Amino acid sequence: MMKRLLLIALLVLALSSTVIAQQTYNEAPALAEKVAAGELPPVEERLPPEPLVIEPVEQVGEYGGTWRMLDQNNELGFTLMTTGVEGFLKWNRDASGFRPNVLESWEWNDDATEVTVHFREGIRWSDGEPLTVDDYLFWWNDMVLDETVPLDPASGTVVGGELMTLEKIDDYTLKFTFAAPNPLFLEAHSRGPWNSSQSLVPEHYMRQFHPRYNSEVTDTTELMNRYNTSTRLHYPDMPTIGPWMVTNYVPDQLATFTRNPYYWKVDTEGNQLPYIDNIQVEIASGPVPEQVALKAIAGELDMQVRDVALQDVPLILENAEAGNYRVIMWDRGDFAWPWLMLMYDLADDGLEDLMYTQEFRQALSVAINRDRINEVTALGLATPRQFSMLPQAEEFQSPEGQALYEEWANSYIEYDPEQAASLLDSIGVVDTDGDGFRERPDGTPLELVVTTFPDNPKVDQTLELLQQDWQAVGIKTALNLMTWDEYTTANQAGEVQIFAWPSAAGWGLLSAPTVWAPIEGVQWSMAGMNIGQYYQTGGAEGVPPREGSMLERLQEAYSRAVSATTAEERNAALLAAYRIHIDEGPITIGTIGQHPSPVVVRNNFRNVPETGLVASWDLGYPGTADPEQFFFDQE
Amino acid sequence: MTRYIVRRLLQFIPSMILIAFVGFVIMELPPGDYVSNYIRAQALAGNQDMVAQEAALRQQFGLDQPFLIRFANWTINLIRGDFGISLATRMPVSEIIGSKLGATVAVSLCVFILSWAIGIALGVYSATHQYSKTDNFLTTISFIGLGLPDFLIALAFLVLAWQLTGQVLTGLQSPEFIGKPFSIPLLLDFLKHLWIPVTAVVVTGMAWVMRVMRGNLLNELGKNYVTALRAKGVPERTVIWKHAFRNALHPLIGALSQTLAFLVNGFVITSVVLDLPTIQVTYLDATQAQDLFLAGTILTLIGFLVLLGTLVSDLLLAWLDPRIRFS
Amino acid sequence: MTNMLLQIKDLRTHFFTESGVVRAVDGVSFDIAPGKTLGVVGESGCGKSVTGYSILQLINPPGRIVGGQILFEREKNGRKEVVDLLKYGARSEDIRQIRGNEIAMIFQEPMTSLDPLFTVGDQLAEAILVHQKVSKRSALDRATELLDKVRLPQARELLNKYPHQLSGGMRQRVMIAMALSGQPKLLIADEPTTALDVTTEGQILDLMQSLQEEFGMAMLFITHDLGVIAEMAEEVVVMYLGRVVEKTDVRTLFDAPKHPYTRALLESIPKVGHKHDGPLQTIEGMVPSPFNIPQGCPFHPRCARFMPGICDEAVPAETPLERSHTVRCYLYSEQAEGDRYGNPA
Amino acid sequence: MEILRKTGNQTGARIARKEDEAKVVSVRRLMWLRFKRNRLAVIGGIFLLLMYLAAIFAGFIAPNDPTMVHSQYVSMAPHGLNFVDTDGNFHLIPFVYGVKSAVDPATFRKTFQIIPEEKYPLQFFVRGSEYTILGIFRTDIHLFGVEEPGKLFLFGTDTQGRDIFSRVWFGAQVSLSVGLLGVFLTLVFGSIIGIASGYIGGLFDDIIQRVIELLMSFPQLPLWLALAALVPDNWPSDRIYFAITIVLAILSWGALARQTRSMVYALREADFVTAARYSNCSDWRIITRHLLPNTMSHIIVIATTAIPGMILGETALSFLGLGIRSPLISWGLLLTDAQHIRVLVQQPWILTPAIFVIATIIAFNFLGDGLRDAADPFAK
Repeated sequence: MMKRLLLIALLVLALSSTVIAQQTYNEAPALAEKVAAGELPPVEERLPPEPLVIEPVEQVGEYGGTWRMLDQNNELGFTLMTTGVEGFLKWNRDASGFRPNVLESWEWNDDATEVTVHFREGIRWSDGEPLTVDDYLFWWNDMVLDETVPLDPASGTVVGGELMTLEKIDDYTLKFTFAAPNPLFLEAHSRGPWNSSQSLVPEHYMRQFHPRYNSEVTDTTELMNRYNTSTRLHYPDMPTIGPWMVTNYVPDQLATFTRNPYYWKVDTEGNQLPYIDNIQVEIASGPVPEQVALKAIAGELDMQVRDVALQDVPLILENAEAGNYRVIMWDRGDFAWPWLMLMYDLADDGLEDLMYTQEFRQALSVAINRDRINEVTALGLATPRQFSMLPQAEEFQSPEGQALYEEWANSYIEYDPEQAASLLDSIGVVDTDGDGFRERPDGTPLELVVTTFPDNPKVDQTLELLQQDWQAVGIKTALNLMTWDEYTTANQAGEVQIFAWPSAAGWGLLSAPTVWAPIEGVQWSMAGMNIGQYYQTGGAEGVPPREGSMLERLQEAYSRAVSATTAEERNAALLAAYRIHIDEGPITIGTIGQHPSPVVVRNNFRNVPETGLVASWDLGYPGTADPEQFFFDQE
Repeated sequence: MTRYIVRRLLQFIPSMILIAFVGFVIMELPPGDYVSNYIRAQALAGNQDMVAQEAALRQQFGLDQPFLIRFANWTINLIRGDFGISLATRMPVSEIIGSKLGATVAVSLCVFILSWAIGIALGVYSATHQYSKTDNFLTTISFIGLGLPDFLIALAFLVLAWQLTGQVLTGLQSPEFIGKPFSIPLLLDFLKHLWIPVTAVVVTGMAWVMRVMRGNLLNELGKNYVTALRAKGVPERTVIWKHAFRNALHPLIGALSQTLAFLVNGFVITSVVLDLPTIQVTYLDATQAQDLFLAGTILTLIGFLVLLGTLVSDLLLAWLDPRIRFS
Repeated sequence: MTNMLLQIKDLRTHFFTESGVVRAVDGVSFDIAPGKTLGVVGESGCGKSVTGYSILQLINPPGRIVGGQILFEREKNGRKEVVDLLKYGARSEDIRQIRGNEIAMIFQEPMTSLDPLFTVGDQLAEAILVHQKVSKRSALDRATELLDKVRLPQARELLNKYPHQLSGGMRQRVMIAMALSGQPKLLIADEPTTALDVTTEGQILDLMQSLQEEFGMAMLFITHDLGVIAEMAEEVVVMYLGRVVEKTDVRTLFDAPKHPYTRALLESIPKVGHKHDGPLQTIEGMVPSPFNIPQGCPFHPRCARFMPGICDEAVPAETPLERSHTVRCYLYSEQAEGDRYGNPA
Repeated sequence: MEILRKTGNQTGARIARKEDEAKVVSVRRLMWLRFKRNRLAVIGGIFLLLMYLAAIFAGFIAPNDPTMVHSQYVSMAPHGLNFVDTDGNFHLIPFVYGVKSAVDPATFRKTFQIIPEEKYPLQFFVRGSEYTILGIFRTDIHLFGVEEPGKLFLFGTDTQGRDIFSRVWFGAQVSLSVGLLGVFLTLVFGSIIGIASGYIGGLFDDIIQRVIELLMSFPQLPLWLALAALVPDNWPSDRIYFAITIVLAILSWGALARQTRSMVYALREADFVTAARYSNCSDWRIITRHLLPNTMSHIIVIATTAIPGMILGETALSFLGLGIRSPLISWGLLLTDAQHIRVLVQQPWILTPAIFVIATIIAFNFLGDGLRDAADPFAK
């Protein structure tokens, strides 16, 4: 009885405390003043009935302060990653999975072809207008489907060659229907500052720029400028659902932001977020990392996530005390920088044969002195590793997943020029004419050309070392630079032998799966665009991988993984696919990866998590780390 | 006179169109265009959807049209006063150039005035005190100034200023003053930033002016009329400043044509290194990103200024020298 | 000597170049009486022009007047006094007031002696204004008068002309007009007609003579042309390598030259009306390098009457002959002056 | 005596002129004498001569292969020769200590510590990496070096662990020759076009003049930038080298062409050209035999004064990443590291190449000044 009473009492207490929490919210002093002056409705009316509660990383914060940071150019990409990552879902802070965000809940049908999603009720744009499914439908109907608007359907919205269909159930409920199973749609549609973060546009505002709704508008330039992520932040009048909104933008110099009074998230004590009042973004031109370094050591940055050069870490760390900041080592989350993409559809058949020869690939891999690359290009702080997905990915979280990861990441990376030589000898790649370089098995000269994009000094340095390494085992190696267009054309023509893709990242099925299986005809498809194109078009275009080859099996394995409707099934399929990379590996070659990514954080700038993955913008850091709960400890 | 100026101005037009054309061709020659650069950057950052927009984007910017049509359209609009938009920021080029002009002119004018004033003063002093200790010292300094790349000086100043004051003086304003209306603290803040680029560029610019001034003045001072003036009992100050100096100005005025262009496009690297919000950096970025209309307009503007500078220097020379005026 | 306008005593002007000292003028002495014309003659490089420039201290570095006196009789506050011009600094106000005012100078190359950027009127007016406190207007009026005086027609219009619009003769007239502007006591004329053609030369010389009478000024006439000397000068000084070798009146110079150098000079000019057999006489050899002046009499390497062991030992002293005629030659006296630099032994 | 002319005193000048006439010496010898007297110009000339020699024999002077990456010695401060060891003993032959590197765990900064027991005495004419001189002689003898595994990094190493001292000399090969080659191209273009334009005259002259005017109304640096951006990234390094040289030369020939043209105009009426024409000399012969030699001294002066501009131009372009690219080495490329704040603050020795750039520019200016003075009669 006593027990029961106690339980009831506790229950009542708990209930009443939630009720109280729901009814009274705190807000920033500046907003309270505006409320008092009648310029803003009270905080309870601005927040949704059930605001999203954000658990602070360290502690409940306090209001105030201006966050100073630097962005690399007028596209304000870094800034958008801070203020504009508000999609349907959001990555967990450690990127282990997704959590609800704009969507409060959703239901899939059994074969993963239909999903009904429920928008969080009461979210308001920063001008006070409510966010409804109509805002999303505006994007779909009036932008994507409108022929006059130069916008193609986003990835994931076309399945089996057919566009998804949308059905509005009510203001907050929407039903997606796909032609084939699309179980990862919501996750895939919630990556980074694009996808649903970009698609959720304020209809009431956007209409004035749409020719269909405003006869004075003749073209879609203005509309697109407000839609595109690279220009969106240039418009202070454009409403947002992010924690901060633009107040001023001076090209090449500065962008300033202030808190969104209608932001729809609170902390565990009912304080409306964000804590920080303003963001001040200086726009750099010229060599950004230099300015970051200089501003950092002078203590003029409160938190800087990107463009902190690894080489500057000693300098920045040595001045940390004087500058009153600390350096948190986040992870770039790259699997290779650079990544050596071997191409398997080559105009040069002899070379294609060699590429398909596992010993040749193994020789190339073990001939690379990865430690030296690490020392010279990354202060020894990166990890020498084979091409493999990141350890944080969901499929690696099981014991067998971890074991597989270890095996994969460490396969064929031991620097062993002698082994490389004997491997090459074993397949008949030997120096027959005595010029110091090996010939192909048929006796014709062998010269590998490694191509990359210009202006990435780290890649250039790496390739120069790589060239020395490969020449040392007798493989004549040339380096080549190509622009994007040249690369695309050459790749399709089978004229790129090995491409050194700069910093590469991928995430199982969610982010760029084509890096581990040739399934898309895109520039970053492993094995070559044509082979990916073949899979993507169901064999209509492109070039098939050789029959029975590991590439073909990778494509099959990918097919199994995407059609899996449960996580267990999917993870198992992924691990099976990765196994091919080990057994037949390396299929595509990694160098060094998982570079630490220094984050400069002012000492009193709190609630910054210890981990983050910044290389792929798909992961949306620091937006994923919930910058709205960052705060200045005023002491 | 007016007719002469008008005629000269009219002659500018074909030259400028030619300059703009060459400028366009140069930017057209490298493989790819703005869109492909943009798409690459987006792809490398992981924005895969953007890659699918390539054709649409090109269409939006009119880059899908043949080169000559694009150039013709741009030229016609240019004559109408419409410089087009910057592909990178989608803002009107005129707005971008307008927003940069203030800072550019402020820095350049300071550089110009100081380097010429100091250079001329030191040059005159050096020439009138030839072989003195000061002359030798100044000569040495000027040679070093000529040899030092200004961006190195700027960088050294920047780091020095940080080590001494703990402040980083990149740009021309502290962020809290950017875009704010004029005030005394804003001016002080501006001056605090201004000295680094100005000093760095003045050191090298001044050296040149000084060398030219010294050489010419020495040359003039050796001429007969100077002795004749002295023999007339004309005070030395008058001999130097009214007579020899004015005669020695020739080559400096001749250099004005390039100077005017220098005002908008000198010290590019210093601007880059110091992150100055000047048109130099805009031009460099625009060239590298193949931001066609922006770069084309700036190049045309610079070409115009060179032509204008030539005209001004011709007029000045004619005003200064009766031999030119009467021939 | 009484009542001399200008007395030059042991003037030494040296040029200190990186390759050595050039003793351009090395112990020159002579006098000029008021209203008289003294001609200075010699080959180019003998130091005659440097002497002229030294009087007004118009020597530029690396040249420097290292010794001697230039005594000038000037009227100050109605009293006559003799001043040593070398006591005044080259940039001093005193010397400036004398320049162009009490002692004026005209130059060899009229083409370049005017500032090309200013009108004739400006430059004339400037000459007046630096010495007289008058308005620009009256200075211009005075300039017109002066131009009339030098017989330039249409003086008014000329005032607005630029130097490049005038011929050489006209410019030299302008220079003369400018020199006259201060009504100088002494006019130093440094080869004023050398650059002009023969007709113009005659006109200018005539003009100078008549103006000399009109203004009653003395003249130091520097030239290498003995014909001009004959026409213009009363007294003559012959210079060779920075030294005066002979000093006499013009009559004696032509009738009875004493120094072998003077004789050689006279023989080298064609004489109008005289018939010549064979080529013109030239002086043998070349003028020695000024860095390397021969020991003894500097002329001895070229001298037809060179006496070995005498002439190449020491510099001969200045020997007075009859009247005001002096000569430096061992043919006339065995007295030596000192070592080869003329320093007392 | 020649100095007098410079001082400009009219009298002095006259004395000098008469002197010149009096002395029977060739104009060339006179210029040489006059040049010799300008001490700074002579010093500049000698310095440059040494630099060019050093560039030619870069492989011999450099103890290390300039592209060799010593990954254990990344960003190591100059590691000098010692005469006195840690125990205070004097060694007649200097030596270097062995060095071991470690990483400071707190700042990740590489630290280097000498190993007192390991001494590597300096040796002369040692065998090391292979190199060629002027692409002809292949050898592996270096002027000096130390025995492996000792390392001799006189100027320290760069951020990739390469020997800066060796790189300076190999960089000199490119940077110094870019100036020379660029000016040579300028000269060939400029003087041929200028002389032809002045000599032929007429419509040809008109067209050339308009072209030059247009060229000169282009601002220099922007056009350099634009043109340099045109050079394809994937060209082999030797082609990039020539392309950059041409870019540097392309804007400067106009001015030279103008100057030579006006001189030819003056000379065209000169007696000896008229004489040549009457004696039925071909135009080409007149140009090459008569006009060219007479404008030569002037052209040489212009060339000398143009070289520093080219060297600075190369530096600027490379600094912006638009010029010489790795694996070629140039001073500009070496200076790209100078834009890093960390280099200025923590690794100032990486800036050593800047000293060579500055000294070379100054030397060229001295030399150009001296030559201009020496060739005075033609400079007006």
